[in-house]
Amino acid sequence: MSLPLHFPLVLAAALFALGAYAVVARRNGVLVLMGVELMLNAVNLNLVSFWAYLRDSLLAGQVFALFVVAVAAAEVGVGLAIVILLFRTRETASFEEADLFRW
Amino acid sequence: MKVDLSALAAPLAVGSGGVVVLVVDSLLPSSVLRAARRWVAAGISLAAMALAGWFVGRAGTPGETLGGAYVLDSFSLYLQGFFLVAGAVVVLVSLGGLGDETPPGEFFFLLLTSLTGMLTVPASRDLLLLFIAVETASAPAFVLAGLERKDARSAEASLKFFLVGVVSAAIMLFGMSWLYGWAGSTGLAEIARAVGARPRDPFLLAALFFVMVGFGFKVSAVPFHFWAPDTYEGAPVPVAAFLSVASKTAGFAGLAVLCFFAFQAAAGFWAPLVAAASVVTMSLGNVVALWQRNVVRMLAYSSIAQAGYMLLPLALVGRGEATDGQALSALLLYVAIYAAANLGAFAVVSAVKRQEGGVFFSDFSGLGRRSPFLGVAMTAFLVSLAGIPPLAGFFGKLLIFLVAIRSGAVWLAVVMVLNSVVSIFYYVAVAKEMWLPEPAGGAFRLSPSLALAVSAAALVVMGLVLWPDALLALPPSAVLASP
Amino acid sequence: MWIERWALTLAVVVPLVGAGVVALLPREREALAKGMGVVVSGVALLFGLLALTRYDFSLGGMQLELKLPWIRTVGASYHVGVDGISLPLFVLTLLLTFLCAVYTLRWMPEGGSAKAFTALVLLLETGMAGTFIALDLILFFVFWELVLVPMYFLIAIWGMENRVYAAIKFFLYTVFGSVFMLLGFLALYFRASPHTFDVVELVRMGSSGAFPRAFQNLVFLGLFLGFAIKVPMWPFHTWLPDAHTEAPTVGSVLLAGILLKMGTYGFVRLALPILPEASRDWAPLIGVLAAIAIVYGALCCLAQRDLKRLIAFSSVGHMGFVMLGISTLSRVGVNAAVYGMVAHGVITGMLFFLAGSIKDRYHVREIQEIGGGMLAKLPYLGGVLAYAAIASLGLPGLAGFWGEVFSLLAAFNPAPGLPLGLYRGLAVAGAVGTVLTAGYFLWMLQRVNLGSVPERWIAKPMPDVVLTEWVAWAPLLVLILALGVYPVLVFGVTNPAVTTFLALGR
Amino acid sequence: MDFYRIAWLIPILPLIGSFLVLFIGKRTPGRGAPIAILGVAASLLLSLGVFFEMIGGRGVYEREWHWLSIGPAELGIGVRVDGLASVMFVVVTVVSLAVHVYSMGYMHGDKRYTWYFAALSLFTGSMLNLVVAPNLIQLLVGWELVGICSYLLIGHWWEEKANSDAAIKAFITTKSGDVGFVLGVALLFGATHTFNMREIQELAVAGEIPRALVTAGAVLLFFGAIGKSAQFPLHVWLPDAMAGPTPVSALIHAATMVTAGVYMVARLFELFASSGAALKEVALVGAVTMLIAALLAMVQDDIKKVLAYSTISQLAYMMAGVGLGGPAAGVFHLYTQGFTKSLLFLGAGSLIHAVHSNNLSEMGGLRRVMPVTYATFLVGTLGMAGIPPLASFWSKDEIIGAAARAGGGVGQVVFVAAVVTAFLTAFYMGRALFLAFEGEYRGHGHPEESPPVMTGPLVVLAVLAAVAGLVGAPFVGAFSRWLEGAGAEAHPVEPGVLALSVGVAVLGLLAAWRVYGRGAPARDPTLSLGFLTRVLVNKYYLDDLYLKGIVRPVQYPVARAVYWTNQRILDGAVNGAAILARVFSRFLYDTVDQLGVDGAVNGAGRLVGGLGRALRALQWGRVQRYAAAALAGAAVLALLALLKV
Amino acid sequence: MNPGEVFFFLFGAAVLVSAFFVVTATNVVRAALWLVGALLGVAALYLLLGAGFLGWVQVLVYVGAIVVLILFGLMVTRAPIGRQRLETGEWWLGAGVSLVLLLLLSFIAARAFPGARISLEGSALTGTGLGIFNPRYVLPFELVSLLLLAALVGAILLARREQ
Repeated sequence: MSLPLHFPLVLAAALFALGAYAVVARRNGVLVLMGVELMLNAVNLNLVSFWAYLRDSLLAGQVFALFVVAVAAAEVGVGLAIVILLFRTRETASFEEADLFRW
Repeated sequence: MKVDLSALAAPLAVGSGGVVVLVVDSLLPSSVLRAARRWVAAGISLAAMALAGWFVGRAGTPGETLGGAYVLDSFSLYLQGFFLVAGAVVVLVSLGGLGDETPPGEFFFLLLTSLTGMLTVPASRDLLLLFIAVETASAPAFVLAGLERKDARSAEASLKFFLVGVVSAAIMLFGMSWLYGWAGSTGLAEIARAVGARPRDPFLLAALFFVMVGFGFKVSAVPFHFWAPDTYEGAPVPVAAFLSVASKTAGFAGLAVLCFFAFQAAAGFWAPLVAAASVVTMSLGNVVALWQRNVVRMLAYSSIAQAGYMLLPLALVGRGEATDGQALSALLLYVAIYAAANLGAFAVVSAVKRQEGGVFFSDFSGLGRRSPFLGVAMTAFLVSLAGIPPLAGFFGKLLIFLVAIRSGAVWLAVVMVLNSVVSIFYYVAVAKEMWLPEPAGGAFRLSPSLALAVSAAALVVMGLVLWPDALLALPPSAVLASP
Repeated sequence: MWIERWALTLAVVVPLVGAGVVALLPREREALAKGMGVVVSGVALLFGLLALTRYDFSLGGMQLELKLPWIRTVGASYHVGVDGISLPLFVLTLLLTFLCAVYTLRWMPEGGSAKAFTALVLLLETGMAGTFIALDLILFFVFWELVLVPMYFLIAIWGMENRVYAAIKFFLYTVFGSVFMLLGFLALYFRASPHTFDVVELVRMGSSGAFPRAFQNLVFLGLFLGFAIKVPMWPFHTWLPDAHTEAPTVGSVLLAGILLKMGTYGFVRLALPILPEASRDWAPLIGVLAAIAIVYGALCCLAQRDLKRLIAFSSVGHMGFVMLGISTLSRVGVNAAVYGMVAHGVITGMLFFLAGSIKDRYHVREIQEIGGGMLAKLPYLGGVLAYAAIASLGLPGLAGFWGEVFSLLAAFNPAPGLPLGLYRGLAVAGAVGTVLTAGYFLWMLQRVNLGSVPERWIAKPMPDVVLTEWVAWAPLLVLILALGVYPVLVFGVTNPAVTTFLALGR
Repeated sequence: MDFYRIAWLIPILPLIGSFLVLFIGKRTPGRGAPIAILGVAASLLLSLGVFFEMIGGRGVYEREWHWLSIGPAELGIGVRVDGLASVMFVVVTVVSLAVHVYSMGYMHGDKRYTWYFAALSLFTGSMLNLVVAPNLIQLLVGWELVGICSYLLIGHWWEEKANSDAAIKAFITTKSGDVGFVLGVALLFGATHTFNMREIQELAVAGEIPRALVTAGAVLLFFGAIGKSAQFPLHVWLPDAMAGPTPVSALIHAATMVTAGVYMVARLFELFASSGAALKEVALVGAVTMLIAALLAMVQDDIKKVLAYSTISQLAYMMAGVGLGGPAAGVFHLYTQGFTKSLLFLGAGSLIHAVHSNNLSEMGGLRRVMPVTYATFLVGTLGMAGIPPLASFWSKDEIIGAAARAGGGVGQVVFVAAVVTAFLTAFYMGRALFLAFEGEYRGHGHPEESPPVMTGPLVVLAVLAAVAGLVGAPFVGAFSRWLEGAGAEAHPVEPGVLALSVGVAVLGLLAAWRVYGRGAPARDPTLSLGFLTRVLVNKYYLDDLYLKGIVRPVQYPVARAVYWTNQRILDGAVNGAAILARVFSRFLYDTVDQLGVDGAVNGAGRLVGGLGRALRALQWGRVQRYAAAALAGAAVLALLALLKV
Repeated sequence: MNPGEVFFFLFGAAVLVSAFFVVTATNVVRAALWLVGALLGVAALYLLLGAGFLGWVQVLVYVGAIVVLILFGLMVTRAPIGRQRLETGEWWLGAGVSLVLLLLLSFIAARAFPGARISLEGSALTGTGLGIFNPRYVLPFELVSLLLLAALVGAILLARREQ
């Protein structure tokens, strides 16, 4: 049982692109964060696929992915806090309205 | 495999120091005044840094641990020393420049955490460690930028920093994942070998470029710079100082490790891009800085332009072993000289903000006459940033010119020279504002810690001409030890 | 002996330290600043004179040299020394600054604190004096640029109505030039083998043909832009009238007296000996620009209504004579040029002092408003003005004559290989310039000094030349006469050096 | 006593006197005048000593001390004493002493009495330096110094703008001539590498210098002489220079400074001679100048102007004399004129002092009131007219004779001009004499004879003007021996020429007597010549030409235009570049930095607060665009990677 | 087409579809639920690829913690629930960029490892948990714990109300 290496890689690329779209195109801060999560998942999918392909003794791909999950958790935490802070000061969670700096 | 804790002592000391600050601060009874808490937290922070400094000072080179993932060579020790000094100055600036509503325990904890990440960056020789170090340096900084809680713009500053940061991090991670797959390892030494074996592959190149994007964000290179002006402007001034100096340097430390070490074999592919980024970054920063009326924002664009200058040596990689070494030296020296001037400038801005409540040109009106000390120092910082002799900035630029010309990239040197001329306009504009109009307010009250920070920076900026070797001779030309 | 090694350095460092000390004076002790300025610049002058006593006037080469490692990374060293070309300018710098310090004892310009003013003047002194003794390109550049910032502030803070514009123009213009100069320096550094910034080494290489001609020409372009703007040569002179006019008296004196010479000195010290072939190629162009400057400057002077501006424009013409002398690449010409620099420093310095003192009394700058009769109202001031103006128009027996006449002589007989016909034409233009020069100075004297005192001034009490002014001016007045009567004072020093140096340049 | 050896003191003493007067004069008895007089007197004694030694047959003495080395140029300072110099010493010091003494009276009570004497002595010293100079540079120094002294003294009463105008005009005009002089020096130096005049002439005579260069050098130097000696077309300054005090006119603008040009040509005679063309030019310029100046003298009302034009005319005589007859002829006239013309000027000064006016129309009938002045003035007038045996007769005759002998085209032109001028000279001098002293007094007040301090010098000069010419009379012939060496032969008396010259002189005087003998006629015939008078009164419109054609245009439109160019074009280019740079950076900022942004909205939006809301949709600063930019950057990088850059 | 590929297409399609709805859903809560689906699909892929430990971490941490956090955030910021405009003005920019990225990255990835295949034999719980105790990961571990603490403190600091 085997799988061509590039299958998951292309899937990851697609996931990454979808996440990127969400980051740019979604108004609501929380939805933007979801996009970021998708991008990070794409990364993890890459890492795991390569690990499965390489089977390196250090399990580097898996460990890396694990750390990415941890960091992603931290970032979501901070990100949500910022969204809440923004909401508190501006009464909106829309990133589009965060535009105090103009020049 | 044994872990050599003494090699890791510096980041561990600072990281633990941060936790201690947090704990001690929370243990203090709420009756203790904010000012006193601030002094306590800053004191512990400085002590932790001093301890780390002591470790850095006695570390032998080259040392390595974690299976070659963490290397102490003169490059990493120089930068660790740099981060500790810069951090200490930021602590001093924060002591004098932070608003009273900022919780000191949390603030200094976050600062030290970020610093811990930075201390790790130059020593990292492994993608994973590099990534974690960069994130550890960044994430607390996202929070720090938002700490001016009464100001809606602070939240926005934080948001912009955060979002561009995570997107860049995602791009970088994507690149790292590919790189791992390509080289079969996250170790930079293995990656260097893999790059050398087959540099001409789109997959590899895309991976390299993506990894560099993450650092391009940290150094605020175009087109990853957009966050910088908004964030600097909205963040508390000491945080802006921290970002513009320490965070940027961390980015350059990472880039240097990658460019001079891991990706060196493919320099023929990425160096032109770095050159282009360098030119565009410095030009854009300078031109846009011309139009700023807010000193912090002006300094932000200025620091973008300065990043362009600092990218230049990286664009010279791969033109010969000798010039590689000189390029790295030039970069490291420029970073230090730039840091002195920029930290000093932000310290002055911080003092002005405390006194005037704003940082527009009008707030600097007549500063030179109200406080000759701040006026002279700020003038020196700006003139140094402009690169006019005899101040330190000139020597930094000179070194970059020299190595650029030596590497045959005369056009880059010329572009940089022209940019330096353009930059004079806006630096002088601030100087003009400080000295020419009649002062609008009374004398300045200056906190001792700010005075100390300004004095230290001024000493470096003004004194370097007398003994340039003190700094210029410090990093040997071949600093990156190959594992 | 330590004096031989350190006198020059001390003369440069003392003002620097002095500037620091003055700047750190507490606010309540600010009154001390002016006095300290006099003392510090006096001490620097003493060291300069001490160097003079140890100088062997019969030799042409570098003397009183000191070479210490400075920036090892790039091989730049702290290398200073003087020869007959730099010595007169060096001493003149120290003297003129000292006199300026004395002058400010009474006439401190308004606009800022005396403390800052004094500190800036001392800082300026370090830059100016250092430029003349630096024998390392980087060191030279550092001193060269050190002058900028203090002068910028002197103009921008203590200047007249339009000071900010003038200061910025001065600053940017000069920076623009010096950037190209720096590029030239770097090119030299890289072309030299082994790489070096040392002027003496580079001169040796340059004179032995180490640099190919095309390269020389390119580098010359860089140096030319830097120096020509500083001189300033036509058509790069437009910063000068504004800067001079708007600067406070002392600023104008130092600007005209010393700063401009940095440019011409650069040509003589660096461009000519290091780039001999390029000098030959460029000389005709420089000569033409110089001749244009002479006539053009004089014509502009005729059009001036403002006394200070007139004197400022006169510098364009006079520096034209200096550049004309340099462009001949002959020993007579270069000697005349150095002489011209010193003479112009003394005379125009004096004229700017006078312009300042007149302004301080009349509070107007327009010649029309002064309206004449100053010789009757203030006989001594008028007399000194006439004396300086007549010296400036090149009367023999006073300092202005020798540089001018030998410049023309050299232009008529340039170095072999230069286009003779062209140079003779330039000499004619220069000679016509002397007539125009006489014209505008005499016209100025007529309108300021002569005639009867206008109504508005008759009743107004004005002090004639006061003691401080006499003290500050006497050395200059004596020098104007002494140099005119006994030009050996300068030529005796310059000739051995020029002889050595143009021999090197061959 | 070896006077030649101490001849260097001759210029020094008056200079010392000058400085002493300047610095301590005010505090000494006599307000400085005695010091000045002492200096000049001492100089005179030395000059006489030198003179008699020269007569005693001593040859040339030249001594040059090394002074300056400038590259290949060696410059000396020293003295050259020979016949020419000795004669000049005597003329200069005698006239100067006379003027100094006379001035004590004439300038009595002047505001700047002390300063006046200082300048006078300075002038004397400078002139003597010019005379004594062995090399061109030293000569040039003296040359320029006398010029500035002339400027200072013409403008002595500078409260009047006319006086300072005249002073400037004099200086600038002579300075224009000096352009040629300086270039001539440069040219000769280039050709010979020496400044020493003897060496230069030796080289020229020996043919070491190309003939063309000799001619060019000589002609260039002669430009200087044209200016200094007020020859056509640069003569215009001299009449105006009469604005100065009369003694100054006598000393500087009659006897000494203006003769410097003649002296210079004589001094460099061999140089001029080795280029025949140059010498001819000298003679022709002389011929033209003598005639046109004499014509001008006829229409003047101001007695000093009459004398001024007369001076120009006589200087031209000297030039013609040097040009055709050699240095002796010209310098002989210089020598006799020195006494005669200064006598006349001082006499005129005496008249002016008495009637407080320069105008002949305000004089008349003064013969009875001022007998001494009249007598001495008469001597001068007759001398000028050329009545034997007065001094000027001999010298004038010598020149007319030389012209006759020279023959050729140039000789004939000069001969005719000289004879006509002789007639005119007699006429206008007679006119001046009669208008001043005959007829009825037409002025104001009651004129009186001048004090002895003024008449004394007049008498002394009158005696000299009468007898000094004998040394050059054909039957004595001493003068040419002094100047040209023992071998010089005296020219024989030519009766025809003698008769002609005396004849025209008498004729001229008689004509003057016919018209003006009984005082001023109702209609002055010289002023009734219609067009000719108009031309003469307007000085051939030369002043207008210079003023309107050169000076004013340069002073105003040209200078303004150049300055305008400076401000608008050159400076404008600089400012324009700055503006352009600003515009460009603005453009960059608006378009490039806001890349991917809907529109160019910037600080303007902030400034125009009201517009802010409307422009909100266009505001940049949105975080997601930043992220988009980063992602787009990554996309571009991926593309580049695919293309392998 | 072997079973591994079949499973891959199954899970992969699930992930893609879910992700597509995550970024296009017109209702925020629904978007969050689609996110859960996508993350679960990824976890399934991890299991397929033999990274079992990671798969379970994905389920626990992501689905359990992060999504809850996100839902919590939605509630706190009172995100309007219902149909509304959720796209920014520059959605076309995002679409363009992501489309370009998709094409480029997949093209590059597809051509990079010709013939390389992942062996899915022995897919089981392999010891990632042990791997993490490799001394090599000591410092990253320390750092990430510090990072999490900092994120915690920072989040509290930012999100709490002014006292």
